[in-house]
Amino acid sequence: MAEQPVRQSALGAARATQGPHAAACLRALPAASRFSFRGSPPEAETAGVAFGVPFSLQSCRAHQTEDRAALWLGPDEWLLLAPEDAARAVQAALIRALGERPYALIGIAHRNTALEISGPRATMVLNAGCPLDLHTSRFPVGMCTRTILGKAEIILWRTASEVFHIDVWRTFAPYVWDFLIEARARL
Amino acid sequence: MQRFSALALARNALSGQTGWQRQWRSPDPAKRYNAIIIGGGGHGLATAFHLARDHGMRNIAVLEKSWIGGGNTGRNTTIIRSNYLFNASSSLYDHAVKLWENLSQTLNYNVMFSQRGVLMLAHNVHDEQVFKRHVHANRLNGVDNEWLTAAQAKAFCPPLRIDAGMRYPVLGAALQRRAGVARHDAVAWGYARAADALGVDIVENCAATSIVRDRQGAVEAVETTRGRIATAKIGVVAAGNTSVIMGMAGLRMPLESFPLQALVSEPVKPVLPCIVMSNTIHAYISQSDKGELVIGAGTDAYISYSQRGALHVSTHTLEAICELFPQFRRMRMLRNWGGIVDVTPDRSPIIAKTSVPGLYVNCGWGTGGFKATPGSGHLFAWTMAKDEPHPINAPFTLERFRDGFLIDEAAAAAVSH
Amino acid sequence: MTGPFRTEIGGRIDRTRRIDFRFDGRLYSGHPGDNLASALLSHGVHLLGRSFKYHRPRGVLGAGSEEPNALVRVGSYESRATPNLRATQVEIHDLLVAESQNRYPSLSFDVGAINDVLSPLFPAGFYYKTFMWPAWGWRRLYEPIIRRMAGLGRAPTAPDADIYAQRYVHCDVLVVGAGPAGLAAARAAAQGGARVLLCDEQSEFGGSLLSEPDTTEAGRNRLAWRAATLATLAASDNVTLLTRSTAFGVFADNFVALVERVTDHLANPEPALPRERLWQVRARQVVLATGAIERPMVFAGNDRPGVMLAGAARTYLHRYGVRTGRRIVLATSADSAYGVAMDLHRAGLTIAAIADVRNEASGPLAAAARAAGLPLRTSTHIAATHGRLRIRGATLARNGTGAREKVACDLLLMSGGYTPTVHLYSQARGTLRFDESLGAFLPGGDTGILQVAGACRGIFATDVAIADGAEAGTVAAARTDPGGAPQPVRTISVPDSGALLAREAPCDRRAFVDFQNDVTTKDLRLAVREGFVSVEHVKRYTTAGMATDQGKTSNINALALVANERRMDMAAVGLTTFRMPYTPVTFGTLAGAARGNLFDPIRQTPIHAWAEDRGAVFEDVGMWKRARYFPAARETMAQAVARECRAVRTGAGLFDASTLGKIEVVGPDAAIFLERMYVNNFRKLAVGRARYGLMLGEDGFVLDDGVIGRLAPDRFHVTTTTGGAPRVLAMMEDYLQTEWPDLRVWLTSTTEEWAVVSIQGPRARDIIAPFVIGIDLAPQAFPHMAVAEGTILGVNLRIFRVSFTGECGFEINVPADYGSDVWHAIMQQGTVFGLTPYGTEAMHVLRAEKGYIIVGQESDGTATPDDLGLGWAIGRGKSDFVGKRSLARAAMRDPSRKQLVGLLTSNGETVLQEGAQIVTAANGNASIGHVTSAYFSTTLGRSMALAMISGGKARMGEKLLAPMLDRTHEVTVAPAMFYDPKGERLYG
Amino acid sequence: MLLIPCPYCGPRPELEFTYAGEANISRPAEPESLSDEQWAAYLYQRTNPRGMHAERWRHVHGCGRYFNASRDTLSDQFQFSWKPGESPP
Ligand SMILES: Cc1cc2nc3c(=O)[nH]c(=O)nc-3n(C[C@H](O)[C@H](O)[C@H](O)COP(=O)(O)OP(=O)(O)OC[C@H]3O[C@@H](n4cnc5c(N)ncnc54)[C@H](O)[C@@H]3O)c2cc1C
Ligand SMILES: NC(=O)c1ccc[n+]([C@@H]2O[C@H](COP(=O)([O-])OP(=O)(O)OC[C@H]3O[C@@H](n4cnc5c(N)ncnc54)[C@H](O)[C@@H]3O)[C@@H](O)[C@H]2O)c1
Ligand SMILES: Cc1cc2nc3c(=O)[nH]c(=O)nc-3n(C[C@H](O)[C@H](O)[C@H](O)COP(=O)(O)O)c2cc1C
Ligand SMILES: [Zn+2]
Repeated sequence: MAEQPVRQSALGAARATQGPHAAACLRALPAASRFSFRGSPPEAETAGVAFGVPFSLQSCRAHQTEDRAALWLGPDEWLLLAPEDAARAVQAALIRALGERPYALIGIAHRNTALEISGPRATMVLNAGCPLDLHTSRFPVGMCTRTILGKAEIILWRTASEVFHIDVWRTFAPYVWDFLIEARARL
Repeated sequence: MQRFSALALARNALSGQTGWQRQWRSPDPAKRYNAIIIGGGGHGLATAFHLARDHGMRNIAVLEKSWIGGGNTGRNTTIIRSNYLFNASSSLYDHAVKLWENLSQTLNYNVMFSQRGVLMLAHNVHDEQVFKRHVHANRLNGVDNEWLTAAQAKAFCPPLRIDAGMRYPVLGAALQRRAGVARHDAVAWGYARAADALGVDIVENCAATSIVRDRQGAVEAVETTRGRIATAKIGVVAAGNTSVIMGMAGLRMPLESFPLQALVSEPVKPVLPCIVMSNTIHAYISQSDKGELVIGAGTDAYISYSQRGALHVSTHTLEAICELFPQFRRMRMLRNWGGIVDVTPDRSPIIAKTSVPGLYVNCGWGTGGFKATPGSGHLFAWTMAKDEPHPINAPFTLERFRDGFLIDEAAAAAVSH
Repeated sequence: MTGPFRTEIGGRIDRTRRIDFRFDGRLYSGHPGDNLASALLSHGVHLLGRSFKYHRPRGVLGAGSEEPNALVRVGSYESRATPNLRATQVEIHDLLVAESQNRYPSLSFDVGAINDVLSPLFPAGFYYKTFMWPAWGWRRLYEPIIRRMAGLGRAPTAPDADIYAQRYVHCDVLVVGAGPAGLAAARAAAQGGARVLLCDEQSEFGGSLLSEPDTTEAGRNRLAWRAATLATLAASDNVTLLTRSTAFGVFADNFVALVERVTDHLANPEPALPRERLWQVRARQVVLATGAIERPMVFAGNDRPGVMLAGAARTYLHRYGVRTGRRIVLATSADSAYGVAMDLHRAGLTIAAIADVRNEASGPLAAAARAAGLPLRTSTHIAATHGRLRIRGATLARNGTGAREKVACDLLLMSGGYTPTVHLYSQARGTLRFDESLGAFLPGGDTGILQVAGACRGIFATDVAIADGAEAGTVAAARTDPGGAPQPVRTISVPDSGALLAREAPCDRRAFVDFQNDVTTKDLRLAVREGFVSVEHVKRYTTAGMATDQGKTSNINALALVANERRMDMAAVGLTTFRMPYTPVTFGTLAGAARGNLFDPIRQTPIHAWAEDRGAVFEDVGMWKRARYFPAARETMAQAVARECRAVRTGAGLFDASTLGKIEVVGPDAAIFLERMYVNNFRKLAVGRARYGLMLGEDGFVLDDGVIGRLAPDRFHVTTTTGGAPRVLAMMEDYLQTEWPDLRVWLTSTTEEWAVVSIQGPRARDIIAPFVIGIDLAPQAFPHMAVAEGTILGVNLRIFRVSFTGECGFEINVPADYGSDVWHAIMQQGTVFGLTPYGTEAMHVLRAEKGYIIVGQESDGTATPDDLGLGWAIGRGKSDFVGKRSLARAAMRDPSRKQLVGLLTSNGETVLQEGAQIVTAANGNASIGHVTSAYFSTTLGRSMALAMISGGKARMGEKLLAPMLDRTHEVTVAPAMFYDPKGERLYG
Repeated sequence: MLLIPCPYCGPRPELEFTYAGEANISRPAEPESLSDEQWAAYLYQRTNPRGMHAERWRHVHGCGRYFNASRDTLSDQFQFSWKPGESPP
């Protein structure tokens, strides 16, 4: 009988690590558990309490604690991020809290993969393919949104003034990585 | 009509070009016409020409709101081909190609129809299946179309990239050798001159503003920016503006008008011997006789009458061109422009009578009607003169949308132009 | 060696360094700061190109991007060669290699010049009038000759070795043009607190400040002001400065495209740098300070090398330290020429004559010239010029009298007034008005988000331009903060000027209007005479304004001639449309990084690496790579596919179905929703069961299909075709959000959440049973179309008992990151059972043996469920679903519709071609259908095909013909089910 | 590239959106009760105006929502946008 499978990141080993870089550093973020929560604001409020992070009702804003985050993606949609081993706990807590109320909770831990770009010129690298205004006055820390990077859709979340978390569908992750590396080389 | 010939050129060379006459008159509109064509594009002018020549109709006018040929006729990438899938379509377009083959002589105007062939690239197995189906269907109808391997395609078009390193390699291509390009402006001018010689009034700067109907509902007159003109027959051939004009007669159309962009490079010496189209990676290209690379792709996403589009549509097109022809990356875009193309739900045209007596419509050519110009004029004139469609345009009715007899080239093949 | 025409001091070149370069094989030298034109002019080289049509020798006309004549091919390697570059914009660097174009064998002796001799035969539009006989003659005889004559430079033949980059940027205020007006605007906007981006197409900021002598009208030192302003800008961290960056396009909502030339001016650029960079700017406010372009004069022989714009000569003198000639004749209709004349005079050049076509020249500049004793003649025009490869003299003539005078010269300068550079303003859909006193079209006003300043709106005095720019910048900055202090307004108005627009070419000899395209006054007159009265017609008939300079120097002159010919106002005649790009833009810049693996994302399944190792041959399906077959050593595709099929039918095969689209449909109303979207019944589908789902468009045609499993009362796992996934989800969202917002359902794409390992074949169950925990896979417990959740190897599992092969099969969904390991494990386990990986090709054969359709192959967007033999899927008693109403239309019930059938060739070896047409023996020309799929079936030991045939179901057993390219084949119509029609293997 | 006012996210670049045709064409509640003409009118006939157009967009690479907007088809300028179910401002 075969052994217990291990997770293989969509980015693969070749794209997992990158040395420091003066303009912007890129790194693959560790595997996590992720859920798409869908529902109306009252359910979202309950879910936020159960999750331990209130869901933002303001558009394009993320809330986070030490190791969990809830990102507003749409008026009835939040992306929940938690440590890899928390998946069952999160699911159980939400199911318990919401009972028979209408909502949807879908595990998407493997659909998305995450990487991080950080550094003084991270915004410029991103703007090689992302058409949004990433100036801190327009895209402050804590802002998150789905958007475009080149030919891929990404979720972009500013976690610190020079740090961005990118969540992307797994098959687009290598493209996003290569795109950013290329862009960084051409600054 | 003053005849054009090499001799006439030589004579005028000696006389300082003083012997040339106006190519068409510029009459004021009369009070009444036996038939009025709204829209002085290639299709409208060709319709008038055929009404006068084939059906002996006199006292006809073409009303053009600005300058003739300034609509899509003057802004298209001039690809002419007839390798369409369905019998109804391939007979429609091949009818036109046959007329193209003698158009310069018919009009005594060199429209520079150049049958240099079109290569339609297949990039995946599905493309291959679809194009082979076209080849078989066309050949059965006597329309030339052949399947080439990638290597054969490269032999036909040496600059084409076919190496396996491409993101979407070229697996082969369909080739229609009789396909070609023509000088778009000359088509409008040639028809105008020939129609004018047959007595057709071509009235520029004259926009139709309303269609007047009598008590029975039949067409009675058209109001224009140059006054009211009485007529019992109106043919609307206004491409992107068709919905607006048909609205004047109270008809809602199954049409949406989208921006379609094209661009040309700076002119260079001959490098590209044929037309190359890639539907899968979205671009097509040919080289004009003046030397520009003429490039286009699909429409912008939203309806618009602005005659311009978005930059990202052009960049996307050029990505594809550079992928197919990496040696053209250093070529430069000289000019970009947009037209307004009227698109039907099944991407096939409408050449038909309408529910309003005396009102006829020829529209819905979308991104690919230039190639049909001579045939469309011929068939629409027939339909207007005889008040019934010619067998070739019989399937291209308005009622097909009600009954479901769609001629859906786009769904079937997603190929246009 | 410094060129003999170089001044001793002055200019902005670095005289301490020498740069060597080649032009047409000859070695020349220049200095940093030179461009190709200035460096060649410093050596007295004026002849730089040949015109498009008549191959006339041409020299440098201008000093910037307006240049129509001096076009060169730059680059010694094909992979870095660029045709049609303007010598006036090519900065020189060591080892630069340039050559002239459109000439053979050499620039000074060009056989193509025969066209010039024959030019009476080639008036505007001559080609429309001839070359029509014989009918085939155009394509085979005349066109090839014309094509070879036409075209300017030579396209590169090798793939471009350079790299390009792109960037989106946002700013509060974008200032285009960094002359005095632009610099002032940028500074004012920055002081107003705005995020400012300032760009200029030239290598240095300053615009006209660099070309004119030290002090302005009001005594301000130009260069000192420039330096001070630049220093302020450079010190502001809210300002971005971009030289060598042309704003080439303005789109809706202040979206402006710039191209930055990054490396072309460098001899040894850093290899990582892109050659050019596209900046896509979204600006809240735009200030256009793009200046004005001087107009040539229209007179006979105005195109010889050595005929130049007056302002250009001044630029060469002050900016580059180059004397463009020694003995000068000036032809003018504007006061600005006198300033140039005084400059050149002071620099020691001889002014041989000034011919002013106006009846008087009364401005202060003219007075100064008179006072300096310059030979000024009013009411005088140029009747002819002399010389061939370089001007030698000009004949001056008194207007009206015919009195003539020949003046020797080596430089003839023209100044026909200035044309404001309103291209971008007009692209932004600003409206223009014709200003009679300036003889120019000026911006009609600002658009609320876009303003114009300086020479671009007819303000030519430097000090006023500075003030005007500052106002524009202040207003722009204030507008970006609408809540702020009271909004400032513009106060400066456009003054009159004395320029006279030359409406009439004073003599009838050949005078050039569009230099590059060789459009003459005669051509324009001919066009009007032939009835081409609209300027748009004139443009297209004569090609005036259609060359690579887009008529920057010629459009207004052409327009004036047309207006004159038609006896109309300029305003009434109107302008042709300004279009992007302002100057030509490299394809590569527009394509950017999208090449190779960045052309389009390459979507790979979690099993891809394994398949690659195994030597799989992949096919592209949308962005996905799918393994088509797995050839063993030296196997052909046919052999591999036959082996893979055999394995599935006799043992088991393993298939990577991860690309299948998946949508999780969750919520209390999920079943109702699916029931409306699909033709099938879902309300009654039991939890733990799955059903084949068929989706139509609202037009009644089959759009997609897939298997839909019910995991819980309110949770469905929907699968779609690989290519259809995005379309299906978008359509579902559309109906859900806009038609049925009351339904409590949510849709989530889970395509990529799950890796899907499909195991098919009589041994499938034996292989996987040991892995699957918590689910009894026995046939009764887990029958065909069952679905369950459990675990496999300790990870989550969704397992479907489904089959697209006709064998007993299971689709194992595991979280994608585990896909590869699970696949490995099953492969390992299956070895003893002969488990064989198979690809899409074998999958296609196996499903065709069973008559299962592939949407997009059997159906083509024009097929109904009935056509495809899928009428059974339509849920009985359903009153509505998407597409249902359309199925009741006349055409959908037409008995001659094509229906899915099987076809068997009489010769079992013959595999029909997919797409082959089917005809009847009675009517061999009329197609009654076509082959949708055709394969050799190892299982059957013969070929088989699926086809859509008109009235096909009623034709069972009928013999039909399939004409193929080589010969016509006989086929027999059969049911679209070749294998195990009772489904015993499926259910076993 | 248009700047499209998403009623949920604010003005965003066109690349994030898909166009979804004319607004206010709702699916008939009982398609079966419609004549072929009426059904075809619902399916295919569009106003296609030169000027102000009420249309639908989806912020597909953003909040995912469909919404309505009013845009001038001659200038491509948006006038305003509103959420489904709300009435235009
Ligand atoms: C960028 C682009 C590329 C294309 N490429 C190809 C191609 O490669 N091959 C191909 O076959 N087709 C192509 N087409 C499509 C082709 O151009 C059109 O289908 C065809 O030219 C339509 O001709 P027309 O005479 O019907 O319309 P138009 O030439 O548009 O003529 C309609 C005329 O009606 C006038 N009009 C409108 N309203 C009024 C009114 N109220 N009163 C009076 N007059 C009015 C307009 O001013 C216009 O001149 C392309 C189109 C575009 C825009
Ligand atoms: N005496 C006259 O009749 C006369 C005529 C014309 C100009 N002028 C001079 O014009 C000046 C007015 O200043 P101004 O600032 O308005 O004009 P300017 O000519 O000094 O500056 C315009 C700048 O815009 C740049 N530019 C133009 N189009 C561009 C584009 N698309 N992208 C990027 N850059 C672009 C040019 O390179 C130039 O540097 C005065 O100094 C005056 O001396 C005088
Ligand atoms: C096939 C073709 C070739 C063209 N070649 C050129 C060209 O060489 N130079 C040019 O300036 N414009 C060229 N144009 C574009 C026209 O100048 C013009 O942009 C187009 O007719 C649309 O009109 P508009 O831009 O006036 O709206 C070409 C257009 C077509 C259709
Ligand atoms: Zn949004």
